[in-house]
Amino acid sequence: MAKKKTEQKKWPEKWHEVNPGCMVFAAGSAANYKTGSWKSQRPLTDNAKCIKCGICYIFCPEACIQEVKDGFFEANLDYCKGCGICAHECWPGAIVMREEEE
Amino acid sequence: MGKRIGMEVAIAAAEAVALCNIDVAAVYPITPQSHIAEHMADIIHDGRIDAEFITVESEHSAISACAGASAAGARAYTATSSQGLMLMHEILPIVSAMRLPICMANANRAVSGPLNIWNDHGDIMPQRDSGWICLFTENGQEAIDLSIMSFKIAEDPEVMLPCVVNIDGFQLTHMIEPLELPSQAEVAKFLPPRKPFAQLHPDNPISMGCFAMPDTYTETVKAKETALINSKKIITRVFSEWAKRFGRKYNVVETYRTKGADTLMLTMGSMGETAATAVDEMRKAGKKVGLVKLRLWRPFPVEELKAAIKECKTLIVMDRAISTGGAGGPVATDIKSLLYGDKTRPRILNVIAGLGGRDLTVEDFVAMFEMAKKKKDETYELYGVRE
Amino acid sequence: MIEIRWHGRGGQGAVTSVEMLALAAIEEGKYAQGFPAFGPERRGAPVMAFNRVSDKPIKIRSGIYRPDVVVVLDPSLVGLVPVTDGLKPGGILIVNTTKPAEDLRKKLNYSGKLFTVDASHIAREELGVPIANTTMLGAVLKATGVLSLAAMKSPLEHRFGRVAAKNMSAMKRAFNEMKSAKAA
Amino acid sequence: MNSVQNFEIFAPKLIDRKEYISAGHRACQGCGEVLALRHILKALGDDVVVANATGCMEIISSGYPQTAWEVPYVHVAFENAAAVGSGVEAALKALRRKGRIADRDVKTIAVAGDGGTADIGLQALSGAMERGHDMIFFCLDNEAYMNTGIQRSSATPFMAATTTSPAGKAIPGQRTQKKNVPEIMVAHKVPYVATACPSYPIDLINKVKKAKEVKGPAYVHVFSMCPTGWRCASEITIKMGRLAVETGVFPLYEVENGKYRLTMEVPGKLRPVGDYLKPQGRFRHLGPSDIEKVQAQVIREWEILLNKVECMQPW
Repeated sequence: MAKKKTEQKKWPEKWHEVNPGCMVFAAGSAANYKTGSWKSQRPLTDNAKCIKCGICYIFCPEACIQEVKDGFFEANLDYCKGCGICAHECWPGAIVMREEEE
Repeated sequence: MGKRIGMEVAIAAAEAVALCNIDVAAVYPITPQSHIAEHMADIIHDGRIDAEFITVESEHSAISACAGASAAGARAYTATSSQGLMLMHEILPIVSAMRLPICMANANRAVSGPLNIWNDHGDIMPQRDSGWICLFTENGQEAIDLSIMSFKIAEDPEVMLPCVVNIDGFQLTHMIEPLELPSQAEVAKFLPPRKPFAQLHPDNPISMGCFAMPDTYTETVKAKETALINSKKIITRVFSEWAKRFGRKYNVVETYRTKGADTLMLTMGSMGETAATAVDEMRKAGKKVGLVKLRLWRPFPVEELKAAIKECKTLIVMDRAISTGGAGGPVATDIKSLLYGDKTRPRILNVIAGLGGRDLTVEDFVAMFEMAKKKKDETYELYGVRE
Repeated sequence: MIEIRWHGRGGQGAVTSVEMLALAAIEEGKYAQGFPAFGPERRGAPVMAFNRVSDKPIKIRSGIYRPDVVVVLDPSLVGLVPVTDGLKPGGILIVNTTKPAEDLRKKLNYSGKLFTVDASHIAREELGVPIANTTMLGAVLKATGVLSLAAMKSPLEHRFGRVAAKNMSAMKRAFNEMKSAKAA
Repeated sequence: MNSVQNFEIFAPKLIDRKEYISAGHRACQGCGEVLALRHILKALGDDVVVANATGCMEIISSGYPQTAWEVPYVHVAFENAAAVGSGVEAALKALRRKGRIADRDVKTIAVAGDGGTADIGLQALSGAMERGHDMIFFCLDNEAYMNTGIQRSSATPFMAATTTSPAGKAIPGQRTQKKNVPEIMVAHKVPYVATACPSYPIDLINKVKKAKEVKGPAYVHVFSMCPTGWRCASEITIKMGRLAVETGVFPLYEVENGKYRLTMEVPGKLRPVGDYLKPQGRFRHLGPSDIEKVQAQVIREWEILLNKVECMQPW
């Protein structure tokens, strides 16, 4: 799971609070930004069909699918943009995409 | 102090940089900077200093490689001129915004077209808003001293801005003259190795060169502007330290025989010495004339200039560049706008001269003085143009 | 202050001459400048180079238009380029030539101080090549007295290393063999 | 070529679980480029410095005050990633020698899109590779200027419609063939040149690791599927990469010291190129005769490559 890293104490910053050169010192702090709101559909996994191959983990452009207990995989919906790659690539057919409203 | 030796100024500039414990030099040759490039290569290839020499394929890559090197914590140096500086143009404001203390020598040369390899200040003027500290040298000794001081100024934790030292092409770069090079030990005491504010290394993975959205860009501009304006304080401090250690005193604005002068000429770069000789001759002839020389072009030393010209009635600004289609020479334009609200300001006249290597003799300065004095209005004059 | 203008051809080492003279003067504690005419000329083209030598700091950054001394490195330049242009009244003209002085005076319409020396011949004998730049330095020193012969030793050694001695002896020969032309 | 079968053996166990580009980046849904970048970084590990060109990967990852990068990262401009990388590499070398940074290998990598590689960045790339910096240059090739709104680049394929090579009545899309940058890199005698595609992550990771081992320059050209720019569905990103490889549109190979080797199964017959073209809106305007033209071109290029594989000897 992406770590939450905070650097900014407050936002927006005053001019003298902006880091020199717009450097960012907190590596991976983009995790503060939740891209989960971008999705119009979400992946649903049927663990009964899952063979734990991890292909969904490998092909996730968001790096938001991670291994959970018992070796199954799960998408972090805080970041999942709903692209559908995982469902499309899951060859045992364990993942399906569902509309967000449903 | 070191012994006075004869040396070509371009070579001396490279020797001065070699005293500065640089880590990376990325240089692309261009006339009239090429002797700096060649001599830098000699120094590094002979193993006289421990630095990487990147023989880049363009000036754009020269400044880009310096950006990478400086971001990784190195003391980085480059040198260029004219078209090379124009090619760097895109990267110059990025480097200053990233607060990378790169130092550069610019062998001032006219910009094409038509192609012209000779001296004027047309190359540095388009870079004046790029956020670099911009120093001008009047002779070879200043090229040495300011090259060394530029690193100290640029890297100061309160500054962290790049610095360009302007050395007039040919007029200075190709001149063999008596010079003093400080010793390595003296320079090492004055200028320890760079201690970067931040650097690219996996031990502390930071991101540099991030982009700013409209909610932050204005704040970054203010930060850079403030840092540049405040750098004057550090520049002055470094000048005093230099004077203490090496005995040569520099000021951001230099004056020559300004006492009792009702007319002052103002120059930048190598014009200064010839103009000073012209002042001597005119003083002998009873004219109340003096000379002001801008050593610091950015940040503009407005208070120091005001102090230097406060007693004169007429200021004749000699520009070695033109803002085409604008208000005249860039130096005069700046001075006029900075003094706009000053009720006691002198009459400001502007002579543009010495373009593309057109030589300026002592007699020319006298003639420019006479020409300016006759002017009724404050519009600029292009000196020596064939009508 | 003495101002010297050198005329040569690209590749003949006029710039080396001004460099050697400036370095020697500075080493002697004088003030000096040495610089080329900043042109795009390549090998073979007529070129100029300049020296200023003074006991006081030199505060002039322009070219030299009224020299005290003119040196002509290449005999073929006489009549080809206006070598006497701007030469000050009482100034000195030094020419590398095999021709008699009268011929030069006629060709140049020149009546001032004139020195001649067959520097190409000396250079060929001493150095094996007809490159007269260091040789002519000897003539300049003799004609002007601006520096001693000994002052040239260190810059020549620094520049020429093993062949410095040959250059020194060529220079000395020019110093001794140079002829002062009769006043016109 | 069913690479999927291999995953039972390889994946995910052999892939570094650490993420070096964090979630929260702002790439499009189904971005093949950021996926490529994710696996490149996994293959490289912690000890790298990244010099990135302006482009999609820069914009989606490094908007102040946040960064998606977990490794040291610098961006300066569009055309100079290779030059900035040169400077970083030189600085790391000098500072390590002078004892001012830790005494261990840190690899410099430069990352640019196809515009920042094949067009505006080609000069800086050529210079950096010719000078022999210890640096890997990654071209993440999505075949157009996607960051600025899908304008054609010299890496845009023949006939593809972009906003500056539109499928007009007189001129139906891109008029030129894709510039072959890997070949240009081979001509520079770069010791390791490879093509890769994130649809084949193990192959990609292996190539990146190989490139990392080179003491000197290396170049990896990564086919980076772009559902936005290619006008196809986001879920078929991986499939599009696979189709590009299986049709021979983007063959996977590597060149070690001049010796070519295909790193994909060599099919008896390539899949018809129409299979690759049809799902993409950028090729929607192609009629059967256009597809034939593309097919002929793909086969010609494929045969040239096979020829090289057969004939070229290592230096």
